[in-house]
Amino acid sequence: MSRVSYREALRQGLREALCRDPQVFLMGEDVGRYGGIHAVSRGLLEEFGERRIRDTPLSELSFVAAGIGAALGGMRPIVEVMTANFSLLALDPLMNTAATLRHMSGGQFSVPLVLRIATGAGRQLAAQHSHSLEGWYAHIPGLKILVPATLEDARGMLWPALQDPDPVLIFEHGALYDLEGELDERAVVDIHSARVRRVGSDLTLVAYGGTLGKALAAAERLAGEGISAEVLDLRVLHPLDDAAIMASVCKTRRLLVVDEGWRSGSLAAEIIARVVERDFHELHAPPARVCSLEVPIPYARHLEEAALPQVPGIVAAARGLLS
Amino acid sequence: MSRVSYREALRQGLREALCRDPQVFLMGEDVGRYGGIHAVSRGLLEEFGERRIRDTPLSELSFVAAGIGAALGGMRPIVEVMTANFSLLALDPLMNTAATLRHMSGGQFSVPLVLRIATGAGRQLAAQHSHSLEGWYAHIPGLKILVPATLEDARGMLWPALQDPDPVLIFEHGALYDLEGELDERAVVDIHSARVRRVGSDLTLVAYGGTLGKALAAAERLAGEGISAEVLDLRVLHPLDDAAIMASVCKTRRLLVVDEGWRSGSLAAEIIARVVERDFHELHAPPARVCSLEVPIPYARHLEEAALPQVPGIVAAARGLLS
Amino acid sequence: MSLSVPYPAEFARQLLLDMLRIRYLEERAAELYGEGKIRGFLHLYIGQEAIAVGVLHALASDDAVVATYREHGHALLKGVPMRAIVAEMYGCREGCSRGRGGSMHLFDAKTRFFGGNAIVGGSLPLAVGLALAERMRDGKRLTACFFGEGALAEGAAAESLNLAALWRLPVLFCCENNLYAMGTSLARSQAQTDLCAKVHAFKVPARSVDGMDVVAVHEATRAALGQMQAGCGPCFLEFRTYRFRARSMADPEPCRDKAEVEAWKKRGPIHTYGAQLEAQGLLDEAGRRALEAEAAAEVEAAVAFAEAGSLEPVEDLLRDVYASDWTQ
Amino acid sequence: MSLSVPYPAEFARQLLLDMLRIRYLEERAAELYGEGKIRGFLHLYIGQEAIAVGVLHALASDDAVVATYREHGHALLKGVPMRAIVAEMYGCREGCSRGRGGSMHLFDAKTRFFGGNAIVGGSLPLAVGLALAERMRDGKRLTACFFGEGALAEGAAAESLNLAALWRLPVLFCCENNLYAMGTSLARSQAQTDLCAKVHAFKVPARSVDGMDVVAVHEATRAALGQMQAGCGPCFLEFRTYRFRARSMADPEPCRDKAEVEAWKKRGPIHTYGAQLEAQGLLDEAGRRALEAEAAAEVEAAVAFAEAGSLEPVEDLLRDVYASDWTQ
Ligand SMILES: Cc1ncc(C[n+]2csc(CCOP(=O)(O)OP(=O)(O)O)c2C)c(N)n1
Ligand SMILES: Cc1ncc(C[n+]2csc(CCOP(=O)(O)OP(=O)(O)O)c2C)c(N)n1
Ligand SMILES: [Mg+2]
Ligand SMILES: [Mg+2]
Repeated sequence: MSRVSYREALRQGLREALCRDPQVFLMGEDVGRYGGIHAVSRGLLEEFGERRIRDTPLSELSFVAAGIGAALGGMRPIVEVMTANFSLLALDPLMNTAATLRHMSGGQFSVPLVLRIATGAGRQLAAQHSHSLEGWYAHIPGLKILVPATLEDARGMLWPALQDPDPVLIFEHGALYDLEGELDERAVVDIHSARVRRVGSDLTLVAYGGTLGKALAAAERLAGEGISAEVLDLRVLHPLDDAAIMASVCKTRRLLVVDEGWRSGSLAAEIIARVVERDFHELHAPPARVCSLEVPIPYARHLEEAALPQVPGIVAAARGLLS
Repeated sequence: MSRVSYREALRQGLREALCRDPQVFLMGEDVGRYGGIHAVSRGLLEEFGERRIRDTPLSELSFVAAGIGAALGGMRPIVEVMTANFSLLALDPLMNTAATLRHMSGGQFSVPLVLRIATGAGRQLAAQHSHSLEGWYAHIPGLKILVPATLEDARGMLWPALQDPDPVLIFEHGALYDLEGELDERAVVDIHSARVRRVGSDLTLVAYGGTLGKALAAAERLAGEGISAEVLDLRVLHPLDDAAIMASVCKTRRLLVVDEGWRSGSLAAEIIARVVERDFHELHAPPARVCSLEVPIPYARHLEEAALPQVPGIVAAARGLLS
Repeated sequence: MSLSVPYPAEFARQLLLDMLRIRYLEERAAELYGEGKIRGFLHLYIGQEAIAVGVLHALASDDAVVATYREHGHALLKGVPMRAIVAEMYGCREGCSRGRGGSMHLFDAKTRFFGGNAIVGGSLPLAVGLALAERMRDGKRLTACFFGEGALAEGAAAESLNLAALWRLPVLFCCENNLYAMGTSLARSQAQTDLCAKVHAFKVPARSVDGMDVVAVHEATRAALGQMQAGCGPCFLEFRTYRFRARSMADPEPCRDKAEVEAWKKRGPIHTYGAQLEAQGLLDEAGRRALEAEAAAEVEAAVAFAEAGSLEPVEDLLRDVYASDWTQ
Repeated sequence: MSLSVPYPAEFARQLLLDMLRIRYLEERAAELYGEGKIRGFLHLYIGQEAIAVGVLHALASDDAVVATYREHGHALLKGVPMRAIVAEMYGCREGCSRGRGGSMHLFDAKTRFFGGNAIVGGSLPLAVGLALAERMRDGKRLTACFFGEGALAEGAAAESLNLAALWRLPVLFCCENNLYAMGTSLARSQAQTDLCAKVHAFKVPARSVDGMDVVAVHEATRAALGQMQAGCGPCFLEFRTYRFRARSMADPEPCRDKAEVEAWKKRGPIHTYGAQLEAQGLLDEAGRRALEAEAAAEVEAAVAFAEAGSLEPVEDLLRDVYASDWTQ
């Protein structure tokens, strides 16, 4: 156990992967000399050299597509896209090539590409730097979507993602980089299951990435009111761990999804739909969700706060399910 | 009334708009000399000239962004993107600029841009030419998403879309272009409401665009079995016409959504979520959906058919809701 | 037109045979499209055969190739069996992509044929990545990508040229300039119509070649590959050529001038090269007939193979979305 | 450095005053960032002032401008009141974007300042569209866009240059080449470091200008605008310049050499130009002090205005997602 930040945990994961497998390399804008816009890769250039820590030009489409090509060519590239906002520039190769290639070639090709993408709002970066798109990307078959919300996952998801023969997108929430805590370096991390982060019996709070901490804080407050909330961390947004969601909801009979994505077409809607399709009569209350308001995220702090899911809103919605 | 194809109805809408407003122009790849890849704009270059019917280079990002700029500059551009598959290349300007500009400028700027995009599968065009992304785009606040499924809407949605001060994306389903029927040229068309296309009482089939015809065919078959299905054509995917959805479901108490999008994160999930959030105890059966399988759409006809929603599957799912 | 064919008779004839193989395959495919046996989009290469033949004969068999939706010829010359190509167009399980890809998505891992890409401009950055991987693995294999002149207007092309030049990656950029992107002529889509000048400004060495002359194509490619093997980074070759058929079997031909088409047909790569071989005494009429018969026979055998093909079971539809199975 | 300042005293002093206004505004903004009054990203323009001042003084007041996230100077010179800029950075309703945009998203419809764009490369195609609209409306107003040299690696830049050249649209492409994109130097991100050569290949006339010399900037811009008014299509100007501060207040400075920074600082546009004015007798020390005082006073008034500002009510958060209201 050691005390580290989420950023350092990510860096540990990177270092370990670079040490373990010579085919792993990192590329992206300013990952080298600058140490990464989020300072995640600081020091790696000095340690691993320019061959394996590659600064790219400002060309999101092409360096992501080149990552696909490099994966096809036998390497294990980790491509950093500074933020989800800029990843839109690379959606064509992601959806049209990375996600389709195995299937449309009749199973001949693997694309063992790992993308690291910062996501989310909360730092007053305004409309073009605050999208939470991980839930939206989870629509695309052929991609796997991971959202590390804990230090263990920040460190530990990378290696299994690299072992996976399919393209994996890891979304790191921008507001988590400074999160500190004890990291258990021996933790074994998988990339297919959701995880109960707090056991409870009255309702299930489903959360992921940037909203996990808020859901846990809300559960704590609810406990003070005598309401026992279970908190499920999705961890993997695609393919979803249906069994874990169903198991928790079958137990608590109440569902509240907390999702930083915009409400319409959110991943929260998908989770609600899955639950009611199967477990409709088991629920004691209509399922509910706390999402971001459907608005470009504004700069002003009070407006940004109002646009995003917050603990009081989660608590209120949870109470609503029990009344 | 006259007998025309969906393609011709679209062309009528274009001609009328070009005649009515000198600030309207059409641009896109091959919209001019070639007449458009779907032959929608055939003849317009001859009629309106090169100034207003503009062939663009193969540069989706920039001609869409230029459309945004032209809208800002006082024109009313209609930009054709050949297919939804290629529209991914233009997602950055759409999400980061068109959708955000009014809000993030504090209401100073309007982007009265209309995009026409062909969407959908069903013509054996395989994985990179078959995406149905209209439901997915409906996640983005600031955009309006229209899906004309009838001749009246094909002709009539364009003009109100051009009158709208906000960016409007019109998705034309590729399998509809050859659809023929009687067009009522006096039909008044709005771009905010859903429409009941068939009245029924036992269950509500919600459909849009490429699935409307399939839902209607399924309703017909169900009628033969004594099941009365109401068919609601969403028409507008964002913002959704909640009232119409709720009104129909409150009447029939059963909901089946038919959606060509991939299941996870589909618009169908959003509709189910909205209904159960509000009308949970009113339903007689769990809501259900028939979506595309989560697979890159394959070329082989039998596989493509199996991947997409089809009438027998809709009928079976509807029966399931009533048993 | 090259003054004389500088090859031994056997190789010289092989080039002709390979052009014929593509031509006959495509003419038959067009018929089959008319019969509804092949569906979706079918982009024909007729008129451009000298390019795939000249380039692919210069590449080593383990070099990587990324092509476009107009890729039957490239796949065939890379070594994908013709019968697997036709079966693919039929949508059969025996096709080189199990029938899932169709004409636009031929793939073959064994011969390192990486498709078949239906996104204009999509082949370039993929090739850059393949070349990067090869470099990082200390391999010597080269990577070639094909694309049309229209693709050069896409941002992806500019980004890829820069990336390849910056990192000095051995990518051979093969631009098949057939003067039109769908119905839009080069002059109406790019301000700079001198493609080599444009590319050169990215610091990628560029050369324009007569794409109707298989010998010129082959020699220019060999020269470029030589440079690349010396570690000079990427090369760009513009092959000036022409499509003899409409853009796709699904489309009409509203934009090109009949006289222009006819003028280019006179320069058709097969009959001009065939005539040259005969003039040089490398081929006589009987020899030419034999090559034609060989190509025709291969096509008929491929069609028969596809006709006898089977369909992938619907139960397998969800296989290969991911490497490990996934139940939806 | 221009040999002499060829302007009447009043205009010559105005240029200095405007550079000072930007400089003082930004120095104050940096302080306020340190105090937590300004948040998010704050990209400073210190060192590059001659460009915004020289270019904007050449444009007509109704010409359109699109800038980047490093746009305080451009907004100010376009005519956005300084107090509205500072209030925007404070997140106040009195800000030029109602506090919703912050430093990276200054907007002002009245002065035709179209932002403030935080997507690298985003300003170029928007400017192309604005110019297209103007042409179609038979207007004579020009459009200028600003961007860094790093943006030239984006596909959007290549596409936009081609589009503007192809359609001969009067767009002034202003590239502020400060040698670094975040921590990556030009030579490590683009194979072609001669930006004019690159752009020229797109058939866009291009010229390189000393961006530390406000007179050179102004004259080059006037010449370019003259050409554009004559209907020759777009122009590209590369302004060679340097940022004196780290990239963004949120970031450190790990990549640039201290000596390099110091050498450029010696060429700072404000003190060199001030010295030149004094040498030419266009300004004396008292005059300079007066200008400094004027700029400083404007900044303090702007800060006071922002300090007294109010917040947009949360109830208005959903206003302006669409033109007509929408209840979620
Ligand atoms: C990104 C993208 N935009 C548009 C299309 C539709 N499209 C297919 S082929 C083609 C023309 C391409 O022209 P060119 O690159 O010259 O190649 P050619 O077809 O002439 O071989 C177009 C526009 C596409 N497939 N991908
Ligand atoms: C598409 C995109 N990619 C990455 C970023 C992050 N980013 C912001 S500024 C910057 C550097 C841009 O450099 P340059 O264009 O030279 O402009 P400068 O900042 O030097 O003025 C980067 C990479 C972004 N905002 N947009
Ligand atoms: Mg072409
Ligand atoms: Mg720069």
